[in-house]
Amino acid sequence: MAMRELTMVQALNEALQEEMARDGKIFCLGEDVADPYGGAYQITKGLANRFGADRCRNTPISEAAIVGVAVGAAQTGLRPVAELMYMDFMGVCFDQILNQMAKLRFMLGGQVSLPMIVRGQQGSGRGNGAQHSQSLEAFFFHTPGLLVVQPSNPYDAKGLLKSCLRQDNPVIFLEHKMLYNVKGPVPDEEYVVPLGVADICREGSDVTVVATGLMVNRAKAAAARLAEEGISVELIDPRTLFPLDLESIVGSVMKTGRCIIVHEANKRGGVGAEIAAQIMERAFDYLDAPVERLAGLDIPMPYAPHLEKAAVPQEDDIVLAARRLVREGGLR
Amino acid sequence: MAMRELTMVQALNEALQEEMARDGKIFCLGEDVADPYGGAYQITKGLANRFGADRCRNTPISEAAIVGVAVGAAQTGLRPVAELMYMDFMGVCFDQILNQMAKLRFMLGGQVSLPMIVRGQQGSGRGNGAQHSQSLEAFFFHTPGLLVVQPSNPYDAKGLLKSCLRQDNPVIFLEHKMLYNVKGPVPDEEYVVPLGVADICREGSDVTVVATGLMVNRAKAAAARLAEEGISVELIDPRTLFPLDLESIVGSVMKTGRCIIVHEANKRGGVGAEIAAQIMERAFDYLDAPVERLAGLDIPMPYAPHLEKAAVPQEDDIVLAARRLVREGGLR
Amino acid sequence: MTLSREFRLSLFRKMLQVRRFEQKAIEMYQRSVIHGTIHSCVGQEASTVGVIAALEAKDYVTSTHRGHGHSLAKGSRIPAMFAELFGRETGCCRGRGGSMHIADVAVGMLGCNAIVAGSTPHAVGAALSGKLQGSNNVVACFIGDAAVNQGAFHESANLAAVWQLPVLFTVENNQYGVSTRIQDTTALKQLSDRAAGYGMPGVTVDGQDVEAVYAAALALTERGRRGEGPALLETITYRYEGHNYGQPMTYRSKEEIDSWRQKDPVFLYREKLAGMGYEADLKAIEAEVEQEMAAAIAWALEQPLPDVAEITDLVYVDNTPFPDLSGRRRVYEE
Amino acid sequence: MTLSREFRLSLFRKMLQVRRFEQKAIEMYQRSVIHGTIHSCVGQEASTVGVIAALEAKDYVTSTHRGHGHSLAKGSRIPAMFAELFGRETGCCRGRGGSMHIADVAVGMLGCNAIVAGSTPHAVGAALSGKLQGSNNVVACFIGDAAVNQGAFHESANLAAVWQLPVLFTVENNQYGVSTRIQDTTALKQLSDRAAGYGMPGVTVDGQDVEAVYAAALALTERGRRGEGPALLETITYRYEGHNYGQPMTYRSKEEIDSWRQKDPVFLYREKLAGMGYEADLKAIEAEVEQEMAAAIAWALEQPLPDVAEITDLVYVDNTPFPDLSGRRRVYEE
Ligand SMILES: Cc1ncc(C[n+]2csc(CCOP(=O)(O)OP(=O)(O)O)c2C)c(N)n1
Ligand SMILES: Cc1ncc(C[n+]2csc(CCOP(=O)(O)OP(=O)(O)O)c2C)c(N)n1
Ligand SMILES: [Mg+2]
Ligand SMILES: [Mg+2]
Repeated sequence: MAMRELTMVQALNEALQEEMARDGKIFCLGEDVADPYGGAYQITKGLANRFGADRCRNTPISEAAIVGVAVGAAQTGLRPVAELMYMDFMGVCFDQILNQMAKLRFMLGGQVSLPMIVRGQQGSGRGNGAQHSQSLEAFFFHTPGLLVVQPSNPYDAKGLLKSCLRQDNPVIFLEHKMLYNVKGPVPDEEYVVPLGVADICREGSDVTVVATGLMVNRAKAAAARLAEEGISVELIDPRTLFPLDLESIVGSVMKTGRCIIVHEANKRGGVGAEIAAQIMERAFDYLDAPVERLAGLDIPMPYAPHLEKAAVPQEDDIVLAARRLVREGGLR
Repeated sequence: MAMRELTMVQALNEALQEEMARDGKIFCLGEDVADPYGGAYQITKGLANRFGADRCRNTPISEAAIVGVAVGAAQTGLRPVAELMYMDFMGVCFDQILNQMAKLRFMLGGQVSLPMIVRGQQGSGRGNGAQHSQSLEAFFFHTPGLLVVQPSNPYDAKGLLKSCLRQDNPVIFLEHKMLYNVKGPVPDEEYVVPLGVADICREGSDVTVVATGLMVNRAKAAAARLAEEGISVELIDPRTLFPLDLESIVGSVMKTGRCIIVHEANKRGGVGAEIAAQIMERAFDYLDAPVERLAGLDIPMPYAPHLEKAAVPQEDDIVLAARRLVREGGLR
Repeated sequence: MTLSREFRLSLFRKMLQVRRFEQKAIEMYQRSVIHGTIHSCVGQEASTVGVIAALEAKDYVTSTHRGHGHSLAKGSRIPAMFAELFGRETGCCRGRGGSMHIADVAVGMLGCNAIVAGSTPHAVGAALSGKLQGSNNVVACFIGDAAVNQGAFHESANLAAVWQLPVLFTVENNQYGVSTRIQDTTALKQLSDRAAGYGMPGVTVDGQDVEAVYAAALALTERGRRGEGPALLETITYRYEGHNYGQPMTYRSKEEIDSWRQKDPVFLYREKLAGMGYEADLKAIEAEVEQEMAAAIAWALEQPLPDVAEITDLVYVDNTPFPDLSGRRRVYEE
Repeated sequence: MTLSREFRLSLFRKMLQVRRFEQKAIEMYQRSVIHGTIHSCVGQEASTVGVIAALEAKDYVTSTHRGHGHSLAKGSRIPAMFAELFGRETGCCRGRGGSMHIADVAVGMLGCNAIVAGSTPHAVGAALSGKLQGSNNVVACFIGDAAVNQGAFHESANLAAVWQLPVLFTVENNQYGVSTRIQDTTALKQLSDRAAGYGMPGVTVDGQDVEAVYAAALALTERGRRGEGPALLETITYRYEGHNYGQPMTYRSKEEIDSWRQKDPVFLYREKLAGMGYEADLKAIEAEVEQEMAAAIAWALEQPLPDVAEITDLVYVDNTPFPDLSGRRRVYEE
């Protein structure tokens, strides 16, 4: 396959361009998404110019209406893609996510489906403070009725977004602000990435590392360093948190006997807890040590850069955790 | 101690009466909380008559304002107790909980504390449908900055609420609609129940059962039946999810070697996952089998009574799980 | 406005259907055939029927916790509505929804909603959807008086005004949100005054007079259909029952309730039509509606319950290339 | 309104302080001493200073992402504000908050807030708190034009009106929310028209004229202090910089920006006061402010960073009888 190097911004934009050209029912809405601004992070750049103002609409700062309008439009035949400028604003529209978008199909006895996407960026690393730096996937993960997608690179971002636009369940699509401008290879040809299939980024035999979002890159770097010390890491990026490809994760842990889960969201009640619990349930007899979790501290994100850095797992943390787990048996 | 039999409604009302008499800074606000209505579930009955309309205030149906006003009042010297008629309405005020109430103290570098409580009832069992039957503790549990309290009986409800009103952190206080009219002993004398101390409801040696809220009663009944079959259950009610008395839980599991966590909230990403993961981390070598979780199905709550019942753990489920865990080694 | 005899009788029939449906529902609730909670709209029939009479079949309705009437008036199948309240598989929401989630999308009834104002943005979305798909339909978005203080209503009203979408926000002002008087929840003389704050017209109408409601609604829906944007219609009305069936009434006097019974919309309209010489038709309709309700209930009572084995089936659509989306069963089952 | 010389000069001083603070902040941002994001209020000084001049020391202010000016005008310590932007332990929020969370509760500045309209209910709560505690203070609740479309604003405005609380909702209308023109987000001619929908007075004032803003704000705060309830004041103003520093300006023309520079509030007021014969005072103030900023920055640059070991300390208050509330450190640390 011929490849180009694209940023995640470009890759996501391509996905929208291609799918909107293919399917006239797709439209985008959100704050400042229309040209010339094209979205706070340019994901929707050029869509209004190309497809018209009707299909890429600026809204007031009214997130409950943004998501709720998407629900109403999806219920009546369209495929809305709603942007939240920061996922942190899910708080002001959580009813529309939790009680409407996620539940309507079931409550209505299957009369409707809601083929809609709420997407936006999240995460820390840019000094945006406590209300603009959260990693919020656990809230969506705990909400039955949603799919939760969290790409870690341009290739997956494009392919997953295209898959989401071709199925009929409501999706939360979580981008990471620090991944937007990281480049990666993207095929010239059309492709999709299936939902519910993890990416085994690296095969290994000593320890399984399950990492999500921005943490995948840190885990990759850590794995490379660990390889030099003779520790062989199998790195898994679930790509979609729901559906979760537990088979791949459990299969890997059965092989390595050890597992570290790495996510940026704070630890208490995070997605890592569910993955750890399920690994225990399914691979108990294969575990040489407790599944470990490296995660954000249970604090609001601090502003000062060195505190912000200390609040989430870094490459070094992964290296240290893997070393102790493999060499010293981990937490015990 | 002299005791009376009170319902949880009466016990909670007593706590508010006593603390409002003690501390003039406490006031209640919410929908229909004032007399003569006295709250949809009568928790605030009589407060407006006794303490005046200023200290027990009806609000419009504006939950974001209810919680946000409490934040502003707490920040400036008062101790608000905000009622959400159903915790399900947290969706429309989640920003005020997640981004304001929980974070303000930290974001402001400790300049303020927010001695406030958001309380209300949750849970299924009354045929109220998907938007009025949720168990939402995991959302609060995953939010740093909040205390999360979940009483299972009148005694604890009163004592915990009084403790909450005597400390300075923001609290989510989760009552259960099906526990409101269940009676239990409450002392005549003044008492408080400390936050962060689990209740060992029953001592036992074969299996630890950690149950929350309404599930505590089901677990008690199951434990009694299991005892007849010769299975000895140690039953733990954490009472507060944060702070969580992990010491008591882990200590018990080290003794029994087996653990079942039972909660009504849906399983995926529920509080049980965190407890299970932490037990694994701290008591790995003591576990004879994986920690198991009995929890609600990952679906919106259905309306039809038999479906509603099937959607959450019942006494029988606990009995069966314990039996298989103790006799057959559990999940493996 | 001169209305035809047929149309007037159809208004009466709808109002009576709503009235009798609600009364039967309470009967079935008292007999524990219905569980959970029901919010009766008895007393509000003229408002409900008058507005929906101004709609076409292709138009949409969104509603609230008090939505049986809206659903029925829009054309939902009455037997399927009873079956839903009874929790049966052939209920309009397959027994999953219940009273607060009645919906019949095939006839344009997009859903009741148990979150106050929760469906207001859906109405705007449906109107946008119609516009983008060129269907020129309007949306009647029903809410109660107390719902205008909810953020979602505000955002929806503003957005409909900015996008000039044909949404008729219908505020059925029955004077109370649960026990709280409207004077304690807004500082306005009339709720339609809020419309000006969005740049849309606001009209208040006697909600006990079905023809007056119809006329007001028709003017506003036609305006919307012409592309002139949304409007807010406030209907002044009353509910006789407690907020939900069985709730205490301590917050209002018997005199107040009685005085409103004097303005009973079904009774008043019956008087009017009888005065026009339609007594025979009215009697016939009464008999038919009685019969219709009895038959619907009898049918619904015989309907099967949902199969527990299918409990997780409707959470996700199964057209995605992924494993096992059907939810997971609890670990232990016999 | 006749204002004293001292008062006029104090208005000028405050405006200049805000202007220079913001310009210095951008300088420090360009030099990477400040990271994250800053939203400059250069251009809006008359609105900010005019309103806050109408407040007493005991009164409260709540603010937004664009809140440095509000904080400074209410009396926050300038060195501590710079230290906060630099992420230092002696910053007004101990380096935890940053630009969007500047607060100085000791002087009544309850907090900026990075959620649009997020602090509006806090303003209502602070006003209620004052009332219940008998302190008769008023609250100036600053928001931008685009924030009036957020549910929290709506609920707050309505509640303040119902409870007749002394909140002055000040909408600093700089014509844009990020890149989106106000005409694309409301259907109103002027935003103050929204006030009527809550039953409160709404006033629009030239936001480039500090004395006009002051007079309008004073009338409304006095009204509030007399117990006559909240009000909405719209100040028509403009920001010269991008939404946050460095953001593209594609959505507006150079001509538009230039035309607003002709109405620069600091410049206009300086001209006016110079015309009144205060040139010498103005010069002195300019020198003092320059010196003040330089000293504040110099001080702030020497302040220590927060100790990483204390990272979890401020999440909870430690006056509860429970174990280990301090958060948990990651498992592995060297
Ligand atoms: C967001 C939210 N808050 C509170 C409730 C509880 N609740 C249900 S109906 C209702 C009163 C609604 O009053 P109104 O809008 O006037 O409608 P009515 O019941 O009078 O028809 C309340 C408080 C809810 N369902 N949703
Ligand atoms: C709830 C929410 N939605 C969106 C944003 C992102 N955002 C921050 S400021 C802003 C524009 C605000 O415009 P306005 O209220 O007019 O204030 P201004 O920036 O013009 O001062 C937006 C969209 C946010 N912080 N919070
Ligand atoms: Mg009402
Ligand atoms: Mg603006």
